[in-house]
Amino acid sequence: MSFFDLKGLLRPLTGLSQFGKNPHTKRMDVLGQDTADRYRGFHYNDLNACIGCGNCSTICMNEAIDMVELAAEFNISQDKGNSGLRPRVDYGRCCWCALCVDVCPTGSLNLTKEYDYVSPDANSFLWTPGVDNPYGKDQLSFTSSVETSLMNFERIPMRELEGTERVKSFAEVVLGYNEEEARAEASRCISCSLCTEVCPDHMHIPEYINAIAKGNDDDALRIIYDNNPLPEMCGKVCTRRCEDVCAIAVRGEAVAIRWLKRYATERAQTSDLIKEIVNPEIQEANGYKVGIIGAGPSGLTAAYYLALRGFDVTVFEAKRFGGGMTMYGIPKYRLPMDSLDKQIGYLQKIGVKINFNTRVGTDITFDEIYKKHDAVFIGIGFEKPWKLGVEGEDLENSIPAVEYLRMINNEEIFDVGKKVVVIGGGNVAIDGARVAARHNAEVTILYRRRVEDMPADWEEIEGAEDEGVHIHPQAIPVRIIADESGKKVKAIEYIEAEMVAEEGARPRPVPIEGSNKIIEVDTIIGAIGQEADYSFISEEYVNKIELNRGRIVTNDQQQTSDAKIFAGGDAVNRTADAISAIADGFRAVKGIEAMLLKTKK
Amino acid sequence: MGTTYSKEEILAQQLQTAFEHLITEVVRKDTVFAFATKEQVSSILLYAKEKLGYISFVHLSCVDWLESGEFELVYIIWSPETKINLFVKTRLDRENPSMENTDMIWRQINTYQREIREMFGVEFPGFVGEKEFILEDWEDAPPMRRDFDTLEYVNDTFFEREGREDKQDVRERIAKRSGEEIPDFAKKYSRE
Amino acid sequence: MYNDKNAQTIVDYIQNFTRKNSLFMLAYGTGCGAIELPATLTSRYDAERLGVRGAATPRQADLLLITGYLSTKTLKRVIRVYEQMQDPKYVIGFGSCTINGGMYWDSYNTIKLLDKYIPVDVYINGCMPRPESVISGFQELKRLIAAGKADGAKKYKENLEWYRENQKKVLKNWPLVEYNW
Amino acid sequence: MNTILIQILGALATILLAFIVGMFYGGAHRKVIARIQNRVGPPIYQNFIDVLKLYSKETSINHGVMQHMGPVFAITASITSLMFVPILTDGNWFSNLNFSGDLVFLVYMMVFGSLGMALGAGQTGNPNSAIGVTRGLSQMVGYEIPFVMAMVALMTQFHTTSITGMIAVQQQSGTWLMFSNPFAFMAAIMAMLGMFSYAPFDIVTAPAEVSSGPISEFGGKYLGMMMTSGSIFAFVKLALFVDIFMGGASNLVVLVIKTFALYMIPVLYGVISPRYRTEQAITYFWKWPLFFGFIAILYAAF
Amino acid sequence: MREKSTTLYLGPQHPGITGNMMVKLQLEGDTIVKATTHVGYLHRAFEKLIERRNWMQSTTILCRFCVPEPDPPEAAFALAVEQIEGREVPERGKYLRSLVLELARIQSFMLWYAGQNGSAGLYTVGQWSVGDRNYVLDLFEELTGGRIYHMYIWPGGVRRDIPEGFEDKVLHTMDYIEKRIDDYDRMMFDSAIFQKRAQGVGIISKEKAMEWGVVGAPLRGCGIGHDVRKDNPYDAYDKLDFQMGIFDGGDVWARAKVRQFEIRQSISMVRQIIQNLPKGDYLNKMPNPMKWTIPAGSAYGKVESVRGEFGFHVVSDGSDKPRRVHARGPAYAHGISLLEDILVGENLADVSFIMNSLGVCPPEIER
Repeated sequence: MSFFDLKGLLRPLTGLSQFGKNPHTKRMDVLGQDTADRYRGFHYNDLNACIGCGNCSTICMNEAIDMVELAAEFNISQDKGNSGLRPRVDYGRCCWCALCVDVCPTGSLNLTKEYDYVSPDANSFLWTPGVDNPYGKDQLSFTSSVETSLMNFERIPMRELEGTERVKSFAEVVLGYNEEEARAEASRCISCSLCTEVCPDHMHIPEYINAIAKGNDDDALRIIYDNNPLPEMCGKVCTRRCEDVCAIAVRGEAVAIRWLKRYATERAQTSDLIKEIVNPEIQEANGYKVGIIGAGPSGLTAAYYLALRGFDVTVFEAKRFGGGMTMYGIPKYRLPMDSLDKQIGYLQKIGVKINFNTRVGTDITFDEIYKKHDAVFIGIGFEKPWKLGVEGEDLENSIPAVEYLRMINNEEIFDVGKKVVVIGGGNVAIDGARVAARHNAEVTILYRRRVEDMPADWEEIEGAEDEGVHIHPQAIPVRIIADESGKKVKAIEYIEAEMVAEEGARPRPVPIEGSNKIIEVDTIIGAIGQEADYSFISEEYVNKIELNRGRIVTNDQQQTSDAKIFAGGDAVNRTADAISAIADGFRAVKGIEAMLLKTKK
Repeated sequence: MGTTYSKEEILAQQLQTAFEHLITEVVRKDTVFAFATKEQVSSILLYAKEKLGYISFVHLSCVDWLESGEFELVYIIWSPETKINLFVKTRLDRENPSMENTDMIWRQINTYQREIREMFGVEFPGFVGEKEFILEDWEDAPPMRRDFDTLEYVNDTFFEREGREDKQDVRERIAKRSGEEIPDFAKKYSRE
Repeated sequence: MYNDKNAQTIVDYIQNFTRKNSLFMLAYGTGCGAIELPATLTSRYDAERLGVRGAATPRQADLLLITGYLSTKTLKRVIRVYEQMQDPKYVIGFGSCTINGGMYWDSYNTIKLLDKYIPVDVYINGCMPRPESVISGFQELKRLIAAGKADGAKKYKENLEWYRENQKKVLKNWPLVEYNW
Repeated sequence: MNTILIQILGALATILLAFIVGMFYGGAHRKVIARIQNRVGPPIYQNFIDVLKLYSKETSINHGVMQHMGPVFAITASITSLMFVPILTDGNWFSNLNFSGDLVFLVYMMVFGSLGMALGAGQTGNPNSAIGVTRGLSQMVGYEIPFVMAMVALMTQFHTTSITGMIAVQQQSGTWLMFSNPFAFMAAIMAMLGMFSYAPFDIVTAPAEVSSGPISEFGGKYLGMMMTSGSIFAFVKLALFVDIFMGGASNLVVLVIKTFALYMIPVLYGVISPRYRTEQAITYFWKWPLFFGFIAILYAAF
Repeated sequence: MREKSTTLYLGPQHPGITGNMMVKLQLEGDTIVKATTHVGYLHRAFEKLIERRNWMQSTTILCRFCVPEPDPPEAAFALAVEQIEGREVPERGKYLRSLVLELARIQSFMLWYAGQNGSAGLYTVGQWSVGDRNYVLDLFEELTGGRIYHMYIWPGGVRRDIPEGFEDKVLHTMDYIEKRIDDYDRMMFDSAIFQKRAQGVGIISKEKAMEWGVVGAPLRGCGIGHDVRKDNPYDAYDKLDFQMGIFDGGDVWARAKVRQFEIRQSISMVRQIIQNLPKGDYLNKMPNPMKWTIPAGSAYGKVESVRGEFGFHVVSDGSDKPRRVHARGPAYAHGISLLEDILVGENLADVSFIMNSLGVCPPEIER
């Protein structure tokens, strides 16, 4: 430093030049109006898009988000798959990290540009997004798209046999998750539990998935067996309505709940192992006897839980094997036989007595069962196929799908020939088609509506297409043409249809005049539905049991109009799937227990 | 010798030659662990500082392994030449934990020891430093110990604003609505 | 307005006018919200045009900003500082932490509800509040002062025992000086 | 009787004028700083609001008698000094006590306020105040010496100790004293930077070091009094400098222009300067200002 | 001056203190004979809280470790977690991280300009730099959605991709800032008074620097070249061209020169990043945050913050919550024992000045 530092004196003076410049200050009236497009301000929740899964509340490390019941004036959906709760944010806790936005599976919760709130009242900082700022929709700033979301919207792909490989045999198509895949898939679940309500059986889905995610597969199996004694069957063929309402499914692929259940159950290779892992608590015998007709899902469920509760249970099954429709109606490439055997074997080990090849009405009278037991559970299912209702239906090579599947599963031989037409769009139709494809047939499915209207699972439809099944939508069969002999099917005539939108209902197919076509076939498989056969019940009882359009009427504990008779399964509910049957069985257990233990003790 | 050793492996070997029974582990690039006994630590630090060029002290932290009843002290030192972070780890008994004072090797350790003494209750005999560091008038257990429950303390000491009592649990609500009974053993897997 | 019993006299009006337009805020960064104060006071936001300026010591200050969480150790100082300030005095609570604990809601060392320990006139939303929010906090305080409603200090005097009780719950072994002004 | 009344009124008017001008200058100071700092800044009348608010604050601290007396001393000293400074030349303004306007007395009077302040601050018991007072006194010793030297130079040069005398000298010669003895002006101006206690000489109240120094414990009315006193005193200093070096002012407009121009020197220098340490400040005063003071005396003497 | 020693409590409520801490000074006249630091006024028990939060939730609390520069803690934690988990960061993610870190450095330097000059009474530079800092914060707002707390760096990458047109805005702001820091420097470094204030004050010798664990600008101001970005390069720093500012002297002046040099380096780095920004992913997405577990292990992740090496010692026990997270901020070394040591013999007027030049940041000492 020199003695006299002129530069050091003068150069700072350049700073004075700022005097003449415009101030950088923003005018008061424009202050706060130019927030960035991504600013993390107040929350906005689209109340109708929100499903109330509560994920925002879970991720919030400050416990700032409460799930609250909003007044009816906001028209919050209370449907299944929607908890009816909506988040409310405590701005005395929030730190605007926006993790709640990034984990919102539906993308309904977002942040807005608005951030300015001052108040002398400390209690006024509770903010219900969407209610307090209905205008927030136009101010969205920090949002989360499928790409930026923290949720993993893509399912871990299930390994399957190749389509060309599959048709060669009845080997199981789906290979199942390995441990790593299962953990990864399980960790996609956000444990919101919306699925449990939709599940007819209310399985503890978030709990067992969480157990898998945490690596406790044994616990997972135990949780599963808490209200489902045939989980492996469910893990393979369940209609899984749970996945439809999965929170992740709103914007992505649902968590593979079914495959995870399958993973958890497949680990127990034998029925002994199941018993070892599940190790259920069996209560002391209470001396009551329950007879169960039909070893289908509902019957077995009732039998298992009754046995656990100390009842003496006997099951009467007409066929050679247990499992009912799951045994005979589902092709083996979906549900291998030994899998069912294993599960039924476990039930028998617990103490369920099953009398196979015992057809009620033939081998034993219903009356006898009714009198011998303190309660009777009817789980007979739908075995009698519906008629197609077209000319030529009764020809030799026209066969109902259930009958066809039963024969194949029973290892009976039925030659479908080269060309097969399947009529119907349900799972049974697809099963029929795919089984036929495995017999080297060229299969066409005729369905009245569009492909997207098919009640069958999309996975099944895709699987069928992979295997070379041709799906012909909007085709209504008109008549079946016999060959020269008049005994066998030669061709089928159908008419094409167009979809006519109808108010308040799904579109209806209307035939297009003159669009009739004829294709040559070797076999026609009809799969348009089934119904129950009550012929085994003697008349005195039939009159006691109230029926409604072919179904047994029960109360919410599966009790029929005859207090001693309970019923479940396809014969009762309209959903016609295994899990509903299991749910019926489970409910009936409670009903029977309540009836017997409460009334008589 | 045909094999070439990485710098991390060389360090591990050097340490093992110098100290018998010392377990070392090359964890990843630039990171080497040495699991030392309580008595070895100061000599390892001194050796690394004087002989191996680990002249920079980086970090001293304490980890509470409540389940095994131990505290783990982790000394991290760094060398400007090899650029390796050397973790010297040692375990102390959780009952009456005490550790040799090492602040003469690096004066900086002094501050860390003050913190660990206050937050974990680990004693460093012979170490000079004011007793109170971060806390003031603290009467409870050393707060960083895992068995000190901060939420419980908060509930006892502080207030919470009212007006949020109407919150509901999604899981409970769904279960109630559908009549589902969650078995007790499964509840631990429910969402918190 | 003049028929109103609570109407301000002209003296009150002038007093409140000067009070609201001249807020000396104490330079005490009690928490992380203090980082936005420099920004609030500098060129873009320029709170000085509202009459807000810094004061170095509590004696000179009218306005105490609690910029976020308060550790119990700081709370002791804050109480003392607050009691040293001269009437009329105002307190602004910054951000979530002062309202309901904020992100430190489960921390053993921070207080959760500021208004249990000292009276708070205005709360500003945010974590941390932006300078714009801070300014609108000032504006709100000004509005309250003009209306004669920013009477935290009076409340403190009247409910001193209640405040002391709450303070003592957190501040064990801490001699709280007598509040006699 | 009548004259006494007029004199009292005149004194009040002078005080009012000094107060208003000083306050507006304070406002202008803040405004100028704000503009240089790229801000809009507070309204120019902001200081009035501040002072009114401070007077309306309740005050309930008691550190002893001297604490109350400190600000009173300060304001008394300011007003007394004001009385001795001719505001306008040619009898255009009340003359107050400036007929006997003695430069030596005034120089003493100007120190008196600070001393009173120091006594008051000393009693508050705040170590910041004590340190601030020490610093203030050190700094005062620093700038008083060159200032006194400049004054001595002028007194020797023009053989008068009266301010009115000096104004008369300037009016007679037609040259301002800043030109007739530039060295004295330099020394005095540099000392004035210290008197105003703006950066780089704001060591007394340096917030980052001693909170706000002597006034740490002064709030409310005391602070209001300090501010009032400061404003009046600033006006006194400016008017004095204008009187001595710039030939006085014949009407209020000229007075405002001249004082404002002068005022901008410490203000603008303050905006761009960091603060000196105490000993650096004293070194500063004892270097160039002292040098100029010597030259000025030599220039005056020969 | 009296020879009797005075006790002066500098803080916690004191305009000169950086943040909220206290230095108890024994003074003889204006000279300090003993200094004792008292910290803990900002203790929020972060490390305890993180034990109660899962890995994802931890990332949002981390930025509160240090208020003036919230990004280095995020980055250090992310690095540590990535080391334990072995998670790769996509190239674009690395560049964006470096971009954020450098922008954070720039804004922090500008805050330092204010602190350093404000403590010396030159408020104008502080006003300018803090005012201009808003332009950098605007960039943050645009990129991350927050002005101060960004919560942008996540283990595995960054949270969001850059918005459209962001590059131009960055370059434009950098041009502006570069122009403005020349203005600051003319007022600050060229000022004779500032030079007098800064030179020879708060000297740290080389030996002391190693002993006390000095890092960052204070260490480079002692003539020792150590910078985590050079020594253990992380993110994209091995691909960027920059120099360390190394100055001798160890005093406030040398530290100021280091920072004066490095803010320009940072601006140049930001330009390089914008020019070389690779295409592709920005985040290697983690699993569902509620079920995200990290394998057992421990790591020390460190980054170079504006005040020096910022490190996180992270211990995982394989669960979804960290076992232990221990932060080592540069101020931890500078702000306590080093400060107590070098303040002895200094003038009271320089306490705040020295604290600012060391970058003492109480929130990261106490956490």
